[in-house]
Amino acid sequence: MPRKPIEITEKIEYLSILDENANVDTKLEPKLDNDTLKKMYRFMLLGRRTDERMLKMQRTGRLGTFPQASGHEAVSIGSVSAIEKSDWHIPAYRELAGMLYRGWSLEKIILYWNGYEEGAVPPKGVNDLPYCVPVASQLLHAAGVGMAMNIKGDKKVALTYFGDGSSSEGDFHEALNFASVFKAPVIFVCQNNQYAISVPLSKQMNCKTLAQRAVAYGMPGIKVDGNDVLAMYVATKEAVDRAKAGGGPTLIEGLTYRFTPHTTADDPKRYRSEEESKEWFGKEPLTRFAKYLQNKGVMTAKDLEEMEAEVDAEIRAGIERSETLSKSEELMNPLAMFDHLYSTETEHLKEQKEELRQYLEHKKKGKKQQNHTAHPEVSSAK
Amino acid sequence: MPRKPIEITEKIEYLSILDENANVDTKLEPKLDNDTLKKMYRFMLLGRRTDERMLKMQRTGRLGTFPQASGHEAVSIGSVSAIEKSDWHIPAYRELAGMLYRGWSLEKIILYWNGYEEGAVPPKGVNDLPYCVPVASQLLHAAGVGMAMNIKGDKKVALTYFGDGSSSEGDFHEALNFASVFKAPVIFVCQNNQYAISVPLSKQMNCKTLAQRAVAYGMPGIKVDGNDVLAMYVATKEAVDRAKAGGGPTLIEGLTYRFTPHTTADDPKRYRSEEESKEWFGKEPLTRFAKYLQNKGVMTAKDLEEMEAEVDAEIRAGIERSETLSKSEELMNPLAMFDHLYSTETEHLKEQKEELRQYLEHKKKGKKQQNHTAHPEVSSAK
Amino acid sequence: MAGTKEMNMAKAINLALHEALERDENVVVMGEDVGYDEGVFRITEGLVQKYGEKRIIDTPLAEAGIMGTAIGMAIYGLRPVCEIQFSDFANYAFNQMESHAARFRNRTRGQIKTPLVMRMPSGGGIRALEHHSESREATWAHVPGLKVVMPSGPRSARALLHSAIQDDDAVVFYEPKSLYRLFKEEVPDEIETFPIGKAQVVKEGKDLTVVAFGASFRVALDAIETLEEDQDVSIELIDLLSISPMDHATICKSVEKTGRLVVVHEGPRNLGIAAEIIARVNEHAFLSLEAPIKRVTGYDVPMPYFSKEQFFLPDADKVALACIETIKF
Amino acid sequence: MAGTKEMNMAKAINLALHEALERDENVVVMGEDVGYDEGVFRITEGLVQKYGEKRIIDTPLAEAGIMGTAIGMAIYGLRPVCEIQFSDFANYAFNQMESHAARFRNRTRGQIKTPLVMRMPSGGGIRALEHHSESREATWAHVPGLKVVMPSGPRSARALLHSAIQDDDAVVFYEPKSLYRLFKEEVPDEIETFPIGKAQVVKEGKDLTVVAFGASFRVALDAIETLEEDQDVSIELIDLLSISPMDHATICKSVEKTGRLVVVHEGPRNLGIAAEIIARVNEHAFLSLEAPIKRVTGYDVPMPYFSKEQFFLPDADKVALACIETIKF
Ligand SMILES: Cc1ncc(C[n+]2csc(CCOP(=O)(O)OP(=O)(O)O)c2C)c(N)n1
Ligand SMILES: Cc1ncc(C[n+]2csc(CCOP(=O)(O)OP(=O)(O)O)c2C)c(N)n1
Ligand SMILES: [Mg+2]
Ligand SMILES: [Mg+2]
Repeated sequence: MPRKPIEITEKIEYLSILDENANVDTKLEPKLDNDTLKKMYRFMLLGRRTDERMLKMQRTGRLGTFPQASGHEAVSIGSVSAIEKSDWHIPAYRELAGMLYRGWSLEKIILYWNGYEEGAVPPKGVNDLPYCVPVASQLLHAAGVGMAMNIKGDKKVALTYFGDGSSSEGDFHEALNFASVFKAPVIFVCQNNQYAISVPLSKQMNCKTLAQRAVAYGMPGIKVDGNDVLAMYVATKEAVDRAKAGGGPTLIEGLTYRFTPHTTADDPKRYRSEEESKEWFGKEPLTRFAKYLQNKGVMTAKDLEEMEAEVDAEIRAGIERSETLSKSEELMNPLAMFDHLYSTETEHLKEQKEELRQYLEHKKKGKKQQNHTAHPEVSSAK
Repeated sequence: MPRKPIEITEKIEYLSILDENANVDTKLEPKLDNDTLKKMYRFMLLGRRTDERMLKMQRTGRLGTFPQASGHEAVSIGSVSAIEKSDWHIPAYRELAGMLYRGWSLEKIILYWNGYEEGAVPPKGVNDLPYCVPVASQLLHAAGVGMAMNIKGDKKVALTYFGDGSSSEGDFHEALNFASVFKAPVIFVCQNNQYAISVPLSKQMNCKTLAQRAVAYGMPGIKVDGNDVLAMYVATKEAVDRAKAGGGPTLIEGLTYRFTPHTTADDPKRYRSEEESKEWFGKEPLTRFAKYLQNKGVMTAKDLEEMEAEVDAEIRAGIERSETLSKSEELMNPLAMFDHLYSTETEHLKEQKEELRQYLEHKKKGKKQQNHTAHPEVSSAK
Repeated sequence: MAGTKEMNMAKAINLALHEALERDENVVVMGEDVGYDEGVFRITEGLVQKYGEKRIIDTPLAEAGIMGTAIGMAIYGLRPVCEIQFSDFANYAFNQMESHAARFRNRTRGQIKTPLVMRMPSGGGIRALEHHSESREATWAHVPGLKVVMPSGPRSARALLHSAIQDDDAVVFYEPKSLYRLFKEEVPDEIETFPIGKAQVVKEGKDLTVVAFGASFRVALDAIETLEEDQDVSIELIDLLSISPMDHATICKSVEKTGRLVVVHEGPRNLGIAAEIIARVNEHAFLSLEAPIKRVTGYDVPMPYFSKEQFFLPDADKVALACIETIKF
Repeated sequence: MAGTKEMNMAKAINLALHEALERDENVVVMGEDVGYDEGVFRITEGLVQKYGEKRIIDTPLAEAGIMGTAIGMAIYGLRPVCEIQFSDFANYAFNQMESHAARFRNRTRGQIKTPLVMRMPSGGGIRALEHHSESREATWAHVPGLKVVMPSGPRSARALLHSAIQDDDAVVFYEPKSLYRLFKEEVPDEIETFPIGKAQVVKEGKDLTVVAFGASFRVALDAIETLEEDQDVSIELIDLLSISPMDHATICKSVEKTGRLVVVHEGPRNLGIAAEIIARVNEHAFLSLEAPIKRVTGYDVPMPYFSKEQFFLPDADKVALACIETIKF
């Protein structure tokens, strides 16, 4: 009948491999071939440059509000590069780089943030879900996908993402618990950028690390330098291997920083200090990875420059395609809002579609007559 | 940039003081005076006997379905006896003993389970909330009460309860997180009876202890022998003192067993083995506490017998009062269903109340005419 | 009927589950206590023994978790049939259903679908606790993208459940729990489906139309039988069955004939299903209406604790009175 | 007006919050980013600087947590005014609101009350993302025990918010976000309240009644002004303001005069607020009705992504057409 400490048997670790000065811990360094390394860098760069270009578009009224992703490339690419096409990728909304890596076209991304559902249609050939807006809700879908893999006996994993603030939602808890109870092959990756819009992590939770929340689910938790794409890769790969071997889910916390406002509508000066931002800019994920590639002889300065140009051209082409598409009849058709809700058309929606069709026709006629409202006369009827 | 374990600094402990054979760890034994000890036992006994009597009432149609509480007396009384009247007591639905201790009358309890809202009205003089049905939802109320105490600068605590299964709900997570972030003086007590209806804890969660979930909230967690009222008292008192000193919330897991079906509608043979139940009956909370009181000279066998008789009389009287009350005009009035929804009567509900009143009058007339339906003739109108 | 078996509604739902599990290996059943406990109402009897723990899943106690993981499973290709222990607790799953089950198909222009069923016992009449007796189907029916159905007996329960499981959209399947063991009915041996979105004219009449569903359908039936026995009236009775999409065409056609309508349901009146029925009749059959449409429904209060639940619920007398007043108007 | 100031709705709501915090030390403001960020729409501007972090509370990101703890705080004696960042995310808080905020008073026969406000920006028109533009007030209005209000401009916003904060019941306070900075209006210097449960006849007329609320009220106003300019019609316009309890008496009185009614709102049509208005007019003013009541509302689909939101929303032309059709019927 004593009083005694209970031993915590869950493994909670910290991992960093490539530091901000591009020093590498060679004992921990993953063995990746040059093509893979180049591909990883390329998509980090594509993500970054797309994000920057999108900001310019937004500022000139060519794009809606969107959550910027600059700074989140290592968390996204380090993890997504550790899964197969046939695995599942279930993002939140800061995985721009990872979505591009998975095959989401630039025009889809742009269409999405310009208010077209067509941008939410996953590309063929991969198992991806689109952006998810109600925070943490996607984690349950990932848990369910993982449970389904077990039921079907498929050796795959589901890789999913959430923000530090999102871990306060009940859905986070339920998702990690379901995944753990059913030993579902799910990797939960936290984009810990230390803020939920304006709310710092210290006001969001009262424990030292997000990773330690894994203790509550009997799963391994690992906190990773989220600006270190190699560490993110290693942590994810281990988790993937364990999951595929039946070892269940893992919680990965990637510590990083949002180099931008929360969205294009936000003003971070209200809640973050310039010094803090400056400090974190110094830990930027692309610079150190580029250095690493150069040090390792994978890419030369010239290669890097060429890649910039390539990426730039790719983005330009994507924007152009999105602008053409958004002017296409299909994408401009408002009547399509009734077409995809149910697997079969309902009488009720058919009526509403007809109502809108007639109204649009009436408007068109009105416009032709140069009379904006063009209402039929009522007085006679009175 | 190494790989290293993260140290878990939250204190997670196990505590037991009075074992099933009534051996006591005198180093850990709380210093409680005889009156307090007697009171604790008395309410454990009152809870147990009430539960048993209610079962008989239910079996003979004098009570609705209810969740039995036998076995949960030590968790409830051990904790509730560690708070003051001015503190808050926010139960789930197995805290029968604790509610009686706080001053809920027997007739209220019985009225509640007989389908009268009047049984949910907290007694005067204490700060109690009624039974809560949607599991885990009450934990957020406790967190809010605790936050309010801090805002008002009141040195009080909120003591709240939930089941092991209920810890799977998102509300559990959000409540512990809010309480922790705001350092709210809240004690979260888990009635861990190892089952959520039929679902064993091993299918509910995948970690060894519920107490370790405290790690996810940066708060102390303690697993307690929940059939040991002394250990429950000590764990709670410590948590109360810490909370009142500004140290924030605590998670207490009381390991116990439901000596009964889940509710009177349940059949535990479907999911629990007889051996398991038998084993746990041996760990029953009242027997060992009675022995302890005798060993300590607080009560004699005769005292115990007398207390049985007293409690029996009290229950009989309570049942009688409840049956009188339930026949009172006030409690029988169906029109009261409209009276307490809003702080001021709305026109809309006034109309509906009048509609029901007229209908009841029509029914009464119909009965007098020995004609049950007594509908006015319609044919003339056609 | 040739080739039928008599059974109660609990049994009929259980039968449909057995059949669906047998026919389609992608069907899984999940929820709190649906395994060895066989559900608190024993609706999942015999399932885990036959189909195993992989397909009959006792979940942790978390309704958002159940529906949220079911969405993931459905996206993966399964057809989860989820039990929410009481419809009252589905509140917790509202976000997953509204934000995702109702939207994935629309959001992805038809590419991703979420074929799942959220089964749940609902309504009063069994002397249950607070939060165990509400009928809030309107909450779900107001969500574009969900389908909501409610059977009124063994046969419609079994047929609608098959339809719901086979449907490619998310279906909320209300089970009026007071009917589980209230009466038996002939259920065909062959698997039968009822089209979601169609009401049934159960009985023709000419003086008045009554629309009801779920347990209220039985109440309406009783009322009408007594009324027609006692008095010289002829009442048409429609079993709504599908709450969303709603078959206003069938209702309006009937009202065009009778000119009068009474709607009966247990849920609260304010923004309840009857309101929408009235609005649609107003839109499509305004000129046929000879009297105001009467609503016999739950009141706009939470279901009172059970000592008074019978006063809250529609009963045959309330329905009969409303019918008479409407005919006499 | 003597003693007024001109301001937009964002400012008017901010003013009400300042005033309420000043008058009653039990008022606290809580929500995601309501502190130093001053709210994503800057509605809580200047509050934390003036009233401190104890009363202006940046909460963790959890809507059930916000409303659930607010219930506890209200029970303790505070008057929490909670911001849900977008009404769409209130889904997560549905259980706490339905099971507890709406019930504590009733459950304890009036002994425990939960005076709290759930403020939330709602509706379309600002080119926002998915889940940032819905108008689902009917979901909350269907819950017995909640009150639901929606202002249509600066003055009603400030007055209704004071009423809501002073009310002893839980009030869902919808803020049509497209109106935040759309126009300015005179707001009296003195604190003003509008009684919850009362609609306002904003403009008298004799040929037709139009009922609208929130952003749709502005749309209806536009439509009516143009119509009356262009044509010889006289339209009565009612600002509903209080969605639940609903002031059907005022509506019915108007319909008794005009014989015709059009209802305008952004939320989906099926089981939307207009359905209940139609049902009540049917019940209370059936014989006055000379034409079917028209609904100009959102369609029964999720709000389309913003490139097409304008087609989903009621606009002045849609309202004008409905008015004409109703008058001509
Ligand atoms: C359920 C829900 N509540 C609120 C929001 C509004 N919102 C969007 S992002 C955000 C902050 C998210 O913070 P975090 O999880 O840390 O992710 P980050 O944006 O920092 O990547 C909030 C409150 C939302 N999208 N979903
Ligand atoms: C939100 C919710 N879901 C489901 C139920 C039905 N229900 C009542 S008790 C119970 C099991 C609770 O288990 P646990 O939390 O371990 O508490 P215990 O009953 O064992 O004390 C369930 C599922 C409920 N009351 N609330
Ligand atoms: Mg963040
Ligand atoms: Mg339990």
